[in-house]
Amino acid sequence: MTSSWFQDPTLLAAMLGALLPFVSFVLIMVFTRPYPKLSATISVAAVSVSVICALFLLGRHWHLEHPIQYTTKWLVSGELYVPFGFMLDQLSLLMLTIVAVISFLVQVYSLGYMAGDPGFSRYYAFQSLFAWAMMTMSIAPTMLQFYIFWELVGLASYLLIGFYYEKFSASEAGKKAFVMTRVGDIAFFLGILLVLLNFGNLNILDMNSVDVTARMSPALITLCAILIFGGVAGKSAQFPLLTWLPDAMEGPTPVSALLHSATMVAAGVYMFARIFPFFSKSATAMTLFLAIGMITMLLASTMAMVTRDIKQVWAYSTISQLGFMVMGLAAGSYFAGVFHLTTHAGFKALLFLCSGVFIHAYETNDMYEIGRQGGRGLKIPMVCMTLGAAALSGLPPFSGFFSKEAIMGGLAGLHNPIWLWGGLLGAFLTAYYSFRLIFLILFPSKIKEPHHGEHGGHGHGDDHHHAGLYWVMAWPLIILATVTLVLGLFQTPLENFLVGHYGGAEGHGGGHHAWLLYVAVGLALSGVGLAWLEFGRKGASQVGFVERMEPVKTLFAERWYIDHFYRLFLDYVIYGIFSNLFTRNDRQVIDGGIDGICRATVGGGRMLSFLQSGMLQYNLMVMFAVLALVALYFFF
Amino acid sequence: MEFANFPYLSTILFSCVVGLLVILVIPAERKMLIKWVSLVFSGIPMVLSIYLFFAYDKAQGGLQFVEKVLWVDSMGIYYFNAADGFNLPMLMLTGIVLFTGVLTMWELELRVKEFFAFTFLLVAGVFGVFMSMDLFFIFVWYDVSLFPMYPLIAIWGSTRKEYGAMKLTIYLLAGSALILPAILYLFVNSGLNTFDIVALMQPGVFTPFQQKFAFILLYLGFGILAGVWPFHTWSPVGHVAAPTSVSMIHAGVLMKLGAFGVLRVAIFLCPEGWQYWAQLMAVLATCGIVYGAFVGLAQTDLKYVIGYSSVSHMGIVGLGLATVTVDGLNGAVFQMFAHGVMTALLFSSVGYIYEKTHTKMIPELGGMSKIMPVASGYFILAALAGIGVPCLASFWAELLVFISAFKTYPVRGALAICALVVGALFMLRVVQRTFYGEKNEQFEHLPDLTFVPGIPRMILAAVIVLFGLFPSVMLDVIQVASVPFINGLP
Amino acid sequence: MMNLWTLFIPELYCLLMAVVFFGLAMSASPNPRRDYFAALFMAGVGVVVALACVRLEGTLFFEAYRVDLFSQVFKVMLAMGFFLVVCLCTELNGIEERHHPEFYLFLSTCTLAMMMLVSSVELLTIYVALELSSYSLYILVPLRRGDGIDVEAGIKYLMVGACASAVMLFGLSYIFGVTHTTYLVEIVQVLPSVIGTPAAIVGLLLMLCGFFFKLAVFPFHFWAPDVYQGAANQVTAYIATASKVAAVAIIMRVVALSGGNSKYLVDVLVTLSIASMTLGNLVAIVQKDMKRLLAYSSISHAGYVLIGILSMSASGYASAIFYALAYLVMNLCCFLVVVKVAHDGSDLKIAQLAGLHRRSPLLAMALMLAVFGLAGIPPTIGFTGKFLVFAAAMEKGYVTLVIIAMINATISLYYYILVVKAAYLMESDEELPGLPVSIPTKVLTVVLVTVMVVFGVFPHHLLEVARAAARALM
Amino acid sequence: MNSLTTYLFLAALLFSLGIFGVFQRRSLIGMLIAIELMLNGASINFMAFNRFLAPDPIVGQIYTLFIMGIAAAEAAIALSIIVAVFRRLGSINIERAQELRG
Amino acid sequence: MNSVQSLIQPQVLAQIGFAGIVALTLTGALIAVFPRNILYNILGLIVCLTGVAGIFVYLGSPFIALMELLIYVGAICISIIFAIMLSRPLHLSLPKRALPKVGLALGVGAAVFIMLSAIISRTEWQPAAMRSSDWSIATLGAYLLTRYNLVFEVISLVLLVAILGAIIIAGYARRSPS
Repeated sequence: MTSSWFQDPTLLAAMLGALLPFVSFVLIMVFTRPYPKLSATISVAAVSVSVICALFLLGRHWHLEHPIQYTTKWLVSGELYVPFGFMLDQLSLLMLTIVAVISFLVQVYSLGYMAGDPGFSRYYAFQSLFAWAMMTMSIAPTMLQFYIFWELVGLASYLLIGFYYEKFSASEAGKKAFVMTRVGDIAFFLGILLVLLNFGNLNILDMNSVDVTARMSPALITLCAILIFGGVAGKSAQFPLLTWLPDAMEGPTPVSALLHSATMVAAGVYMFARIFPFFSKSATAMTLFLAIGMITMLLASTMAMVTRDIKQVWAYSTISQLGFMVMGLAAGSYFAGVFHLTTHAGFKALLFLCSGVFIHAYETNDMYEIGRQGGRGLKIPMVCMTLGAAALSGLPPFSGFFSKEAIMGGLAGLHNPIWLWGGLLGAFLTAYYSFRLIFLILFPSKIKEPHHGEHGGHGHGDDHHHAGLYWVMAWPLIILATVTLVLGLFQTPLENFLVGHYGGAEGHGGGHHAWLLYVAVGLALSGVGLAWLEFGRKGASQVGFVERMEPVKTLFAERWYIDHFYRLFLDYVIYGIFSNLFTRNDRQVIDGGIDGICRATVGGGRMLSFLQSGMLQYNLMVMFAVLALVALYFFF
Repeated sequence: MEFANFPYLSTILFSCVVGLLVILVIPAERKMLIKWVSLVFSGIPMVLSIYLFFAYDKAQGGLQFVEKVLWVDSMGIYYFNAADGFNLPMLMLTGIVLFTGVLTMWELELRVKEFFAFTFLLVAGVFGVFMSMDLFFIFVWYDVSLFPMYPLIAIWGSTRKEYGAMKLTIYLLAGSALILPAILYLFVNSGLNTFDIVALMQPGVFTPFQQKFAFILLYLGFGILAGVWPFHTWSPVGHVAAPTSVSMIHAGVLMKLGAFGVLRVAIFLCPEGWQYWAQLMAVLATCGIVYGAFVGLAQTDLKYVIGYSSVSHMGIVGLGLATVTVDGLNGAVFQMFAHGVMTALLFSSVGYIYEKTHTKMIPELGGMSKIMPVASGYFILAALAGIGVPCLASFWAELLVFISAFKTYPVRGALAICALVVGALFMLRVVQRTFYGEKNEQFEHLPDLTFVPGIPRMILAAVIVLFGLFPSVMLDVIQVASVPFINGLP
Repeated sequence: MMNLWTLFIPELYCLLMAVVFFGLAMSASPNPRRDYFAALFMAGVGVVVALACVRLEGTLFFEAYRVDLFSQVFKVMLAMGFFLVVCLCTELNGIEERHHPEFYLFLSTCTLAMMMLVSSVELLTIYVALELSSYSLYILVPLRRGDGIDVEAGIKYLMVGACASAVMLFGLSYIFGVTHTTYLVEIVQVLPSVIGTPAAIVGLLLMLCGFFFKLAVFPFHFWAPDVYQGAANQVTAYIATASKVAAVAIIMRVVALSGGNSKYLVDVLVTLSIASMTLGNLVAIVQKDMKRLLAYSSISHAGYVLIGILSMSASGYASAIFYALAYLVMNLCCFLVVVKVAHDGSDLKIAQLAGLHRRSPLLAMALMLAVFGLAGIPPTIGFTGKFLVFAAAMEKGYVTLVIIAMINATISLYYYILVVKAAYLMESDEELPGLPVSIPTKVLTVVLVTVMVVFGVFPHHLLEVARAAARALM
Repeated sequence: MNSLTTYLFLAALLFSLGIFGVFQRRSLIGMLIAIELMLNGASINFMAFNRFLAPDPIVGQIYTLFIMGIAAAEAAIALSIIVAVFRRLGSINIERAQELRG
Repeated sequence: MNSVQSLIQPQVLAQIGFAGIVALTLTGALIAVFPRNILYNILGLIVCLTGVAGIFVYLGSPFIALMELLIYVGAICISIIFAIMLSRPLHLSLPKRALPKVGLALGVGAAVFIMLSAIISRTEWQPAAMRSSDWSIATLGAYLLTRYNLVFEVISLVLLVAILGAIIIAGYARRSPS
């Protein structure tokens, strides 16, 4: 193993790519924290190397026959052997590339976006941490390593969401994200523990092999699958753990782009895909996931229809798209899910980065306000965002169209038509709310006039400097937009690349139902049209149909009261009952008991000291009485 | 003297004792000299203990660096020190925490001489327990390590210090009221007339009944010091009252003494008793984990929070010990080490904040990250370690314990795992309230941790991260002891 | 005959001391320095003499008096106790100067009596020796210069003592009636066979009362707190140390009579031991006066010693001997501090210890070690003593007793810690000057502390001596 | 009637009366007198055993003799202390001597 | 006549005398214990001790009886009386009785008596196998100088100590502070 360190370029590239960001993280935290420029340089350099390595690996192994594994001992305890290493197959190579590229782009973008922030170094440190964790997770050979870096990704997310820690809401959102995903992770952990204990191995390839059914009963597999899916639900914000993601938008926008749309939250879906064969061994579990995916998708779409916050819209859309991916995977369309993951990563990052430009320029998240201030004046972001929205809505010929169609195809292949109808409804809603946003910014009801220039007028720093920053931010947009445009065309090569591995896994594309294509596009277009009617056309009231129905609007705006439920649960059950009760018990029963014993002892001393009353004769009486008693004891 | 036979362990022990004597001789006015002497004499054990950790021959295994002298002939008492996979991590932990503790108290001005004298006495006891293989000496060192706590807390402590000190001392020594009878019981019933653990742990020395009886006494006795629920209440109170380095040593090392005692005395000598009582141990440990986390949620004093987190984390140690598996033992010992370093770092950071702001009430603080980012950073790192973030030392320990616990006691194990959520909630809540949010104007002028005072924290943080990244360095050593032990069980 | 008299040398030497002090008492003008140095010198020589005689063996006075290792070890302890108490007399302010020679005189006679007590193997000799030692103490207690509590203490001491000795005498008469002899050697042969008869066992018990009174075992402890508080500090030191040691010795002799096969006697001893420990420890918690606290602590220690004795085995007796020695040293160390802090001879409140760590770090440390030693915390000799005692009891299977005793030790910790707290934590209200501690006192303190720690850590040799002595007793 | 047990009962009675006296007399001298009764009880025991049981009829007598001597010494000391108590407290009522307590 | 004769038979006389002496002893003891006047008590003690001396005669030792009278009645009681007389108001204070205390005392005293009676009655008193009948005072003297030599010496020391102590405590040194 050691001899091949430098001889095997694959290993070297994987190691370099995955580990350099960690080195950068350590360097920044320990040494270069006071020097923001240097820190950023280190971080970007590291992630650049990662991109190069990832692309190199992808290119080198484009025609991969068998997964490549490298493992070394990380820990041995008794029977338990925990390896650390890399497993390169099509899926992980793809994910590695996505992560590396988007990380790189976001980091470059952040050079502009975060310029002048007092926590600049810290920001890049956390970015590096995230890149390291995410990449190492992508290429993890075992579920345990996967879990470990999964947690680390969560940590990075926590740190980045709470980046503006002076803001209470930011730190609160970070905490919420961490705790909520952890709820899912606990299930995940229990699930892999069950697998470990019953199957004896956590190697992903082994878990995916047919071996599993021989060693584990179907019920057990279902249980494990559901438990592990808990992790997916947490990380990918599936129902019922979906509410942390909108709050997570408290972080800097690039963070939202990177973590909370493109990569980290997709990790859940990635895991689904990662052990797809394992999951698909349990039909029950798959149906459950399908349902969860659909509920998530629809819930999130409804929420997105009423919010005014630009980032929230994309956040909800992220949730809903994730739900969509889960649906796709759960429907058995392995490729469709992964493909949607890939395209989604591209256009969602694009959408976020674009909104970041707006937010940066107008210092507001309110889409009405941005529109009013002349948001459409920012040409590049505007165009890019429209492109992204179109992709999101599944309009041809953007990438989203292809991937959505793939999933729809998968859904159509199912016996129960309800899944398909759900998916189609989702597509309609998606188109509606994305273009609601676009139209609101493009055609605001009235524009504040004094606005000029492409780069907003909120002016800190001189114009020249500002322009430079703008372009630093713009280039990643352009690149991503390009990707969004062309990625759809790569569907077939990607499919060959990915599915070749699993040998045409169960019903990937379903049949190509031509009618479905038209129905889907038609629904998307009608969504756009509805949005146009309500928001786009001249003199539109700019009030959506949902917003007219007050109770429904409130229900949607309050996120179906899921958060309230959690808050109440936390306040009343966790704090109110358990914490309070235990604390009281601790103070009063346990500690009070101990103190009581002590007091009783001292009190006993006080009582007994009355024996020593100074009355000699009574003392003598005690003396003789005891003597008599002791002697009497002898007779009985 | 041949180098191979150099008495390393005794050197560690006696550098503490000699340090104590030297400090006693120095006039009290020469504070700087006293501090330097302390530093030197605390450095020796640290260096040696780390050296021993790496010098231990894992291939050979068993007891190494043995020093055995007949002490009291008629009672069969031996001065018997040896190192194995269980105590090497503990020795290293003690060395590190002692050294960093001394550095942490560098600014001390009040009764310096006495402080360091008591500290050395305390640590000598701790080292003694960890390295001794003789019941008599284990008990002696155990008590030696406890009673200096009283003056250390009562003189240099803070909130309700006299109450806390008294409670802690009496409570812990009450534990020894169960230990001594148990030790004597074993001594008498073995019929071997020896206190030598190696001789006593031969199978068949004790009947099952004797093992059960002695085990429960020992478990409860040592368990008090290990913070076993429901005998934990001294811990928060004591920690709140104690000065920084004492909290560090106490939570970092002394609590481990209890768990280590359970391992070295109770489990080694009464394996059948261990198996018999393991169910109960698991119940108590799970209670401790869940309970500590929930009570921690409601605390407003930083040190209380850490105190309850210790209860929770020591519960994990207890759970590991209760599983009667290799993984459980490994995890428990690793957790002792990891928790020791982590808590030391927590207390060290809180100590700094308290020293500057003179408050450790969470509502009064806030936004400390803005004011002292470095000090806060260390706290946050330790807190993250505490909630089991991977690649920090305690994660591995918890992983091993949970794996084995889930295997042995599915329900209790699952409960304990679920408590991780609460643990995360309460630690993050503390971090949020204390370090995030609007900064408190009144503390704005306070200086951050500079390089030199930061050294001890840096060492601790480095240890946490290093053992988190390379857990096998630690586990390979522990393995050497745990695997043969579990395999040798009847 | 010459040979026989050598056996009697320590006692004779004490008698000689008494005579010398008698002579000094005759002199017209009081001269405390002279008395002190004479006492110091002679007591020091006394220790040497006792040590020199430690290997002697033989019987005297028609078998009524036995010199063996057991008795000689105790004689050394007594001589040491006497010497150390004399060491504390540099400022004998508690007693009027013209009475100093008498003070030393009665100390000598008391030591003499106790030496005879530990060697006596005949009931009448024991009784008379006991009375001699008691009377010397009865006189010493009201010798204090003070406000009346001394005579109150004296009369209480005397009344309890007289009752106890009457009870003991009554017991002796029953023993005599049952065994028809008064020689322990013969009693040992007869008594175990008749130990079941009420008169024998109750006689033995009643006889023990007299010694329990000396040792302040419950329920004969009532004098202890009052006398400790009422007597001059040095006298209290003597009562608390030397006289306890002698009592331990004679109780061991008497208990050994039963031959170890009386469950009843064991039960009674267990009961009394537990009662003593518990009562002493509990009541000590609420004490404010240092000497009173030590009195209650001595009551509880009587209980611990009894544990060793009631084991009725060689190791039990050995442990009790060891414990007695440990107790002697630790208590003397405590009293050293008491005497030095209350150098005007007044009573010492615990609160008055405040600031001691500043006034005299050495004394504070000595006090802390002594007090922790009394609490049974290693590495002091007190711990080793307790350990041995409990080990002996455990050998006999008295698990519950050991646990109760350990719980008691924990309780005792509370008030001992209060003392440490006073010395180390509290700051006195007014600024007290540093305590001048003379070089000899420093040396003495260091020696005591060293003995406490060294024999705590290296108990081997001492334990061997104790075991040899115990074998001599059996 | 003139048997061992008669004497023993007599002795026990004297002893108990002595105890009773010690308990209930507040006068210190009264207590001293009661203690003398207790001692005499013991003496009678010795003499009785001496007469009825002992192998050597001298021993009991010697004991009794010595008890007298001891009693005399005791009385001397007790009386002197009682006098001192009287001088200090102005009374020989034992219940006045209650300064030491607790 | 017969009955009178039988009355003056030696055994019967002895019995009557014994009964009388016992009665005397007990009466004396009661007087010594009960009355509140200290002088009655001391007289009661004298009566009681005289009775005890008589009992000693019955127990075969007139010498000891004599000693009893000499030492106890002659020395101890007289010294007590002296103490009372010398300290003038000593006999004047007549402390009141407290009934609960007397009751308690009676109870404990009775308990002790019951205990002793139980012992006496339940024990089988075995006489020694070999019994010498040498009651001579010469032997007694010889014993004192041989077997009880040490005690004999020591008791002199006891008495010396007692006298010295008495002198110091009650003697010239103790002037009352007022």
